[in-house]
Amino acid sequence: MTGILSLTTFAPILGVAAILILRFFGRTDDPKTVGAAKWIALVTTLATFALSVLMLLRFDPNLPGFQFMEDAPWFAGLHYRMGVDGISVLFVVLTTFLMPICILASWKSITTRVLEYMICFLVLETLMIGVFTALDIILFYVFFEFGLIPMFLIIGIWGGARRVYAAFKFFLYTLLGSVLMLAAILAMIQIAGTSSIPALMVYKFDPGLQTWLWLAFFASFAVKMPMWPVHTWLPDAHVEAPTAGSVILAGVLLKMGGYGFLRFSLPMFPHASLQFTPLIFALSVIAVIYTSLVAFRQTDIKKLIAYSSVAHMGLVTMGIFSGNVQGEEGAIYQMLSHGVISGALFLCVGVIYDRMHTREIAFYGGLVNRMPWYAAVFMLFTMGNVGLPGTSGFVGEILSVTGTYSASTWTAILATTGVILSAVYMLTVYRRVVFGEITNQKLAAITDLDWREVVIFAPLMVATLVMGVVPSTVFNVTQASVDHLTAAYRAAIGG
Amino acid sequence: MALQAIAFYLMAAVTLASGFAVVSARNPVHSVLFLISAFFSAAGLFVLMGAEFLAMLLVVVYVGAVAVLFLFVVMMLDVDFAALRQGFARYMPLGGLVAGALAVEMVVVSSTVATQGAARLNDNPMARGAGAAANVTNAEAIGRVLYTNYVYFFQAAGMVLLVAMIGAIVLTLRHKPGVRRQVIADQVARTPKSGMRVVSLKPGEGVSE
Amino acid sequence: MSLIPGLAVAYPELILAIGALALLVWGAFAPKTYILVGWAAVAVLIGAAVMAATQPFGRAFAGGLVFDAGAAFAKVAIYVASAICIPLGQRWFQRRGVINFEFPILILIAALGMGMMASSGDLISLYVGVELHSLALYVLAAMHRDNARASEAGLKYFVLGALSSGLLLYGASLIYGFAGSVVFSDIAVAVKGGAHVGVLFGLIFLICGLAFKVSAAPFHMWTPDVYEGAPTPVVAFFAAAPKLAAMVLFARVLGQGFAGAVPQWQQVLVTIGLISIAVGAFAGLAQKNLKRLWAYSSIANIGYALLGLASGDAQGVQAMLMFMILYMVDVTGFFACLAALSRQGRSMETIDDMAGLIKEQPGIALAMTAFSLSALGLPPFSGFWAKFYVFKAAIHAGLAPAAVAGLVGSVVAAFYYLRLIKVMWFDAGVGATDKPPFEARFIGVALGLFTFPVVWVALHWLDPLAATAAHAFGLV
Amino acid sequence: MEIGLQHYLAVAAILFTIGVFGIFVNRKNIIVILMSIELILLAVNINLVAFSVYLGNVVGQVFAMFVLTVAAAEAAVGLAILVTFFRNRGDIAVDDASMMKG
Amino acid sequence: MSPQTLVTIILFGPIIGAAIAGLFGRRIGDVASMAITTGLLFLSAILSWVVFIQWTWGGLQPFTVTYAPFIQVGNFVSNWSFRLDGLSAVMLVVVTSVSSLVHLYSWGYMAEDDSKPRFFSYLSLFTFAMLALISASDFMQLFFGWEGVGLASYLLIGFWFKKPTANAAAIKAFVVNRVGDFGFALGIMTVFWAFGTIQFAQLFPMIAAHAHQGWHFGNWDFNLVDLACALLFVGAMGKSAQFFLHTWLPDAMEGPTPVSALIHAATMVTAGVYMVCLLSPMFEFAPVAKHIVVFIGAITALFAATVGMTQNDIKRVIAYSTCSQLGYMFMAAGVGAYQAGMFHLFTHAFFKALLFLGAGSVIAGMAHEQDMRRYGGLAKYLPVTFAVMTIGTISITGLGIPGLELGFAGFYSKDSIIHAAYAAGQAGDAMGYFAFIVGVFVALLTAFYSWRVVFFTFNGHARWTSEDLEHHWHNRDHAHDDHHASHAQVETHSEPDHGDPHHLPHESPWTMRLPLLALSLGAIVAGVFFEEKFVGAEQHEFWRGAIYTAANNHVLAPLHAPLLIVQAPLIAAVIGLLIAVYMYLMREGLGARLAAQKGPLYLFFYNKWFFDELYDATFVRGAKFLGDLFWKGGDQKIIDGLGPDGVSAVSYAVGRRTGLLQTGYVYHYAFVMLLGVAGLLTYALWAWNH
Repeated sequence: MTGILSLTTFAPILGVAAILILRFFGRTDDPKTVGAAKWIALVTTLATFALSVLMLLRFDPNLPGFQFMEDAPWFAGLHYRMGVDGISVLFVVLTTFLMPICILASWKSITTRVLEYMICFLVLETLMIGVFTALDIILFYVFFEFGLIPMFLIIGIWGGARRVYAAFKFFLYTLLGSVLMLAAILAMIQIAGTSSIPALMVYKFDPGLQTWLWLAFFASFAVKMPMWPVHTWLPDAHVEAPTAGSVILAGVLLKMGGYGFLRFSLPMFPHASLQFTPLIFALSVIAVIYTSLVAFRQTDIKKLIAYSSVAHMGLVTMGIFSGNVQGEEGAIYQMLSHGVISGALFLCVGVIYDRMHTREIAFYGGLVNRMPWYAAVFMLFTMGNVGLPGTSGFVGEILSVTGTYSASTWTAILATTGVILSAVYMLTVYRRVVFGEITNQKLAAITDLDWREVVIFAPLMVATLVMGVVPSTVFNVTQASVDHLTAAYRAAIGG
Repeated sequence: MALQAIAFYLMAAVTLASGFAVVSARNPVHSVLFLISAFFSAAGLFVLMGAEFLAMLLVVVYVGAVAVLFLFVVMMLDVDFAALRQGFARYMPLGGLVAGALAVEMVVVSSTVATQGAARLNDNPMARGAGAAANVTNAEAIGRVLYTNYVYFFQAAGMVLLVAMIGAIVLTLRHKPGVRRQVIADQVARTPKSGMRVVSLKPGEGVSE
Repeated sequence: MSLIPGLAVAYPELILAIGALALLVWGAFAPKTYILVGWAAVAVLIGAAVMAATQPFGRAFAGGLVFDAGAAFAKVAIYVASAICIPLGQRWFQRRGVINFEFPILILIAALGMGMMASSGDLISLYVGVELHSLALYVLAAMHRDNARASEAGLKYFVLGALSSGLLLYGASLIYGFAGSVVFSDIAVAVKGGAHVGVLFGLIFLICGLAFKVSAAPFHMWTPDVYEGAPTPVVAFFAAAPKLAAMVLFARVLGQGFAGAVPQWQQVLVTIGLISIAVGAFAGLAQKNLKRLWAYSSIANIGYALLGLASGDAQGVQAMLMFMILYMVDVTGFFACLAALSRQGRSMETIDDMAGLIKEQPGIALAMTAFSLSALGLPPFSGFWAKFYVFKAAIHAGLAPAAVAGLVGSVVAAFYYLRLIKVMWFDAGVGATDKPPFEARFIGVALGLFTFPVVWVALHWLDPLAATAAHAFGLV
Repeated sequence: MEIGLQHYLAVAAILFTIGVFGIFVNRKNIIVILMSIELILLAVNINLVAFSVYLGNVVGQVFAMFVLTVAAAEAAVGLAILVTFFRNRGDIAVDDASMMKG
Repeated sequence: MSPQTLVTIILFGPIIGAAIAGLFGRRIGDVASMAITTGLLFLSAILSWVVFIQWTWGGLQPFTVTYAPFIQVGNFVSNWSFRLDGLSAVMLVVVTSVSSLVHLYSWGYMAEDDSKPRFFSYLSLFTFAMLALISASDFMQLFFGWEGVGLASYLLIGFWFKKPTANAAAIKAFVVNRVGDFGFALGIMTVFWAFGTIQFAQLFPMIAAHAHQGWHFGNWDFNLVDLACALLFVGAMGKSAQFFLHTWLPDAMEGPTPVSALIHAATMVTAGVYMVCLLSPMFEFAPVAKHIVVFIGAITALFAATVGMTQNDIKRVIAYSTCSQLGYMFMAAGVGAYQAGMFHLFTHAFFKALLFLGAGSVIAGMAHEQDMRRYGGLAKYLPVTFAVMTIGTISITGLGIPGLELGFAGFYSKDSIIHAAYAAGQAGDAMGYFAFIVGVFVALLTAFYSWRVVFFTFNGHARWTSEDLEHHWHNRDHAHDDHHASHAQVETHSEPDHGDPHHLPHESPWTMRLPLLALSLGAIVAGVFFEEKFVGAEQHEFWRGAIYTAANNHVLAPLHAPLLIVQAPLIAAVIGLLIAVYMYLMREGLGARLAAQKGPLYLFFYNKWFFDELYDATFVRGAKFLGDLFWKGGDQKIIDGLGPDGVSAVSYAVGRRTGLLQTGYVYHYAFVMLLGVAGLLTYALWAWNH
């Protein structure tokens, strides 16, 4: 099975090549060309998904280490090194799972420069998968950082009114964080003499140095997560991005920060992680409460969901740094679940945005009268987002907070208020958009979900419910790796 | 010794004074003349040091060529020089300050030779090297190394001059349209066939082209 | 003493010199065939590059001419970079009705000078090499002689360049006097174990002079004006090869002559480098003219290269070499694209001119995007690998704070590269562009492909070559 | 009083400074700026010759010769550029040479 | 069939019904949806009775069926399972019986509604969640059911989604419940980290050993078990609408009346009580937490009763009554009489469901008028309803025959609570006496407001006209009737319209009457049948270890006290009845006149102790204020202003300045270069001398 990882990672590039060939032989404004490009993108992403599922099936969950390893020397001591463990393999699947949905979600709403759009998404898919599969730290950085470009273009070209501001903010904010990480990466390569992630994970860095390295990585991942107070790029980016862009942003890109904490900060700098845990906890708690309150006051649905993402990511960070199995598993689960649910919520917004071209909450109201199925779907994901048991959102939340509780009771208590606040803002927005009478005459002719939208939502709904009811499907995969990670961390910090 | 000292101070003073006059003269023509004066006295300094060949070269190259070139350009470009001098005094203080600081630093460093530097220099195995072989003239000594060790750079210096030539031509030479030039190649290549045409005329009609 | 063994070391230069003279004669007698002259010059440069790549190493002329792995590496790069600019420039001048066969010849001579710089072993060859290429560049900058901007650019470049040569010379004279020799290896002996303050004083002047050539702050002031005024292909030329030559010269002086004084010059280089990064990053923010913008970009990038060099070891030199090579690709490619673009015969030079370019000229726009991202240092483009080397070396040498400062500077600079991309990709077009000349477009797109993805393969063999070359510079 | 190396060096240093001073104090006239550069080069030459004589090493004088040669070429190119500039602008005031800035 | 199979059918029947009705309701039609859900519910109910009977008389032993793993991370192990023991057996019959009757009732009540499948789907969904709650064998499933019923409650309260008040009430219910769940979740975490398990079966035997262990956090040391129990009780407070977290329950009456009967009277709101009883092995070692329980229960009972006396909306009065009765149950649990609490829960389910459904019958008959001031003299129009309401009222007020110990259901259960409280006082727990006094006083108030409802509605002069009714029929889609008192709200949904041409109140159809009659039966006999089992001599046999009582806990032993004490609840109830008779039958209109005087105490009660205003002023406005502050001030001004926007503006300004330095003048450039030289030289000289 060696090679399947590279194949999965670079499969979307084949789609890009196909679209490029199409571009050379067809006119970009020819509907046939455009249609073909969409189908190519869809088929490519579906094939990639199939490959990743195949990989997941072949994955041996009992092994804590990396599997499907590939290793080829490159230059300057670097290697092309790939592999997945129980933590990363699910993120790969999450990415490939969301991708066909994104393509479908853009089927009709993207009308300009469709070929470029599809290319951007396919490239982005490769990069996102690469982030989770790269086992050479520089290779990781390449994937991590390059992802900014397609996203920058997606927001900037197909975004809303303030798209330029949002795209720049997104790019520069993230870049600032990652260049600091780059400095740390280079220092680590220099000190440890290797760029291999598995080797670095067992290398013992000097505790004094760990502080600096940790802070540098923190700068990058905190922005990516995003943690308070470096979160302000996210609402802007979400609001301006096209629907599929928001889905990917919330669904996968934010997870890179959490993944980074798990893959780098915790195993490589355990002492610094322990030392900075109070900082993480403080910022996480602020993120949960502060952004929830801010979300409560939003007038733009997307912005509200974006702020909600920040709050949910706060639970992830505290779970990661709780240093126990429950916290780690909870954080991972929360990330996967949030990937599905927030993605679905953005799609929900997209459905009405496609019809009415506004995201103002005040514009809507009473949609349930015209769109009962939409209301039901939206309700499911609303409940998922507030962490209702039975949906995937619950499992992650309760576990990460439980994990945190033993590390810092206060943090857990304050963070748990998030479950109240999330209910407040989500139900309020749901009520204002969906319930009530239709008062805005422009909504009188709004139509319910069509078959394409049903196809988009169905897998997300299934994922939300299945992950909510039988989370063991996920835990089976992650358990060995997380146990190993936690044990190593606890051994390193001597507790 | 004293004579040498007097000569040094005299020439050094003239050099510096002329140098200052170059940058402060109102009329660029005067500047050029002061420049010539500076070069002359600097050549004197060279002689004083025993570098006769270079002194000659300085006079020939600079006074003979460069300074004349300057004069030529100054004369050729019809510029209202009086207007160009405005604002000179205004920028004196700041410029003087920086220049003064620079000069002090350089002089201080240079004069450390007298104290610590000289000793080190004398220790240097390179010191009192080839050129000190007494019975060789300055020009011969230069020639010996110039055409052996430095022949390559000598040729390269030739390329530098070539660049200057090409540059000057490329930038300033103009083939004005409408000016008829003698093209010798054309004249040489001219044959009776191409030079004349036999036209058969019918009487009474004239040439009708 | 026979001259022949000495000249054998200088074959590439001889080829260039003889080629230049021959083509000069050719051009003088058949000025209409200037296009052919140009291609012949390209052939000469390629020949010289092949010769530089294959001929044996050696020293000649009392140590004044050194041909080693470093020189070979630099020369090949310099000759190739110069060769690229010839077809680029000829068509550009042709379109503007300025036809001359001197352009390729001046480039040949400049390449000759740069070759001398790359293999200079003493202060004299340093000076002659610098002057030889500088004079050619002054002329090239002013070559579009009926254009007021070009002549102003030439004038500024010349005046400040002459001043910088004065500084450089003054430094050289002090070094000569206090170290007792002009040959780098002898200077190294004198410097070893504590240099005389006069020597170091001279070194500062020398560094200032060279800093001007690479346009490092605060000796950068000429750069934006000259880049803006000079003809675009000429800018493509002197933003690349001469910078490399000067950086190599930097490495030679500092490595072969002043290896014993690393701590002293390290601080100076770091200072210059960081100021350059800051100036390049911030001043570029408010620019509207793309050539000025890239002037500032080059200032910042030279700052990174200097940071690499400041590491003061072979790794640092290797980093510098890699950086310069990869940066040369960027900058040449970018100006090639710029040279290719025009709208109704008018050059497109401002950022606003580029609006909607992705629709008009997708290939060129993509290439320009690649160059911008590369200059910004974003993986996986070549510029990232350039920075990878530099910062790795800097951190290795204990210059981590400087490296972090440099990286933060790159974030500031990112803004203006992004703005260019934004204009090209997001904004609506402002009108049709002319059909770009084949050569320029080909060069631009090919170099764009080099920045990514070819660079991923190229690094395989560039890395060991640069490592070998770096070890020739005397630093360990 | 013995006239030694440092005397010549001092003269050169002062001359160099005068040249430098001339460049930025001459805000109007480019020709004078070119002449200032010649002064700087002269200062360098004095330095080189002085060192050469002091060290008894003729290399300095050879170097000075190259400097002379190059300076001549430089002057030629400089003046040529100046002429081009003058043709384009009808003036050689430094203040005018500011089409490009910012 | 084995009991394991039975409980599985009981559990999954409702969710299958809910899924069918919810997903395919439109395809299969209203009747089919209703029939399937109701049928499955009745199946569940019957099987529940089978299980219950087997439990009570058949000697069925406790067991746990495990279906699948739920969350299993390290020690944090939770399974999908069904735990059958005395508590869950009791709850099974309560939940499925009331639920099936409410399903049936809704055939009639919701006859005119156009989204019946949705309604029935929600009802069945709720039933499933409730069953999952009561059958949980670990905290996670308990929490699942806990929030699941919350969701169903939210959906049902907001069932008439066009109505803004209904939506607001739904959100309020959900959010306030979430506040409780917040404490509940923290309690679970405390338990987990203290005991390393969330499985009841593993947890309960460990408690005694850890009874005095501490948990340190903040600057305090808490008794571990006390802390855990107190936190868990917060959850119970939320779900059971106890004081501080009670505000959602009266508003929840915005939902259709069957919902009120099922969720907000009989089942969901009692989950808190159920939980405390279930966790009796913990609470028995948590004296402080038990005091909190008693105190909150007593305060709630008193508070709700005082408010209930002044309300005019018939459903609200009953809602406050529910609140108050739940307070009783907590008082019982708090003093250690868990069995009494469960008993009252059991009986309360019947008579409170009965009262609600009866009220629903009235409302349906009166064209969805809910304001009692517009009722009066309805006995002759709605005889069956009048009869069952009276039965319910007798039951809730606890009337019975002293000496003979014969009475309606409430008589037994309420007495046992009050007696247990007194016994606890006797055992040295001052809180017991407090509970006793409050309990007796509230019994008086209960009698007063309960009879007030009956008299106000069915007796006296009619305060309505047929024109009023006609007006209502015609304006059913309008929101408020503005000239009503502020809290007398009108359901503006599609209430049943029987097309009565004369616009007179009318009796309900049989689908509604049948459940009323069934429930009246329960309200009458539940007490007398099960007293022995629940709290009497057979209690240990009945509960079979499901409820743990400490060795020194004898509150349920027969009370040895003066007769006055023993009969105090009955006396109080009679006094209450007499006052009601005086005020509403003999001196009709006295109540209205008293209300019109608007005395401070009246206003205080009438406005529900101003809790809504208080919460609005603090939490709602506070959240809005903080949200705006963080958003506009924090995010936009401070973070963005100093962060990205500020930095970019400064950078741009710096860039422009740097650009301005580039004057274009050659001599400036030269000057800068020389400055550089001078600077570097100076720096070098300085640096190298150091």
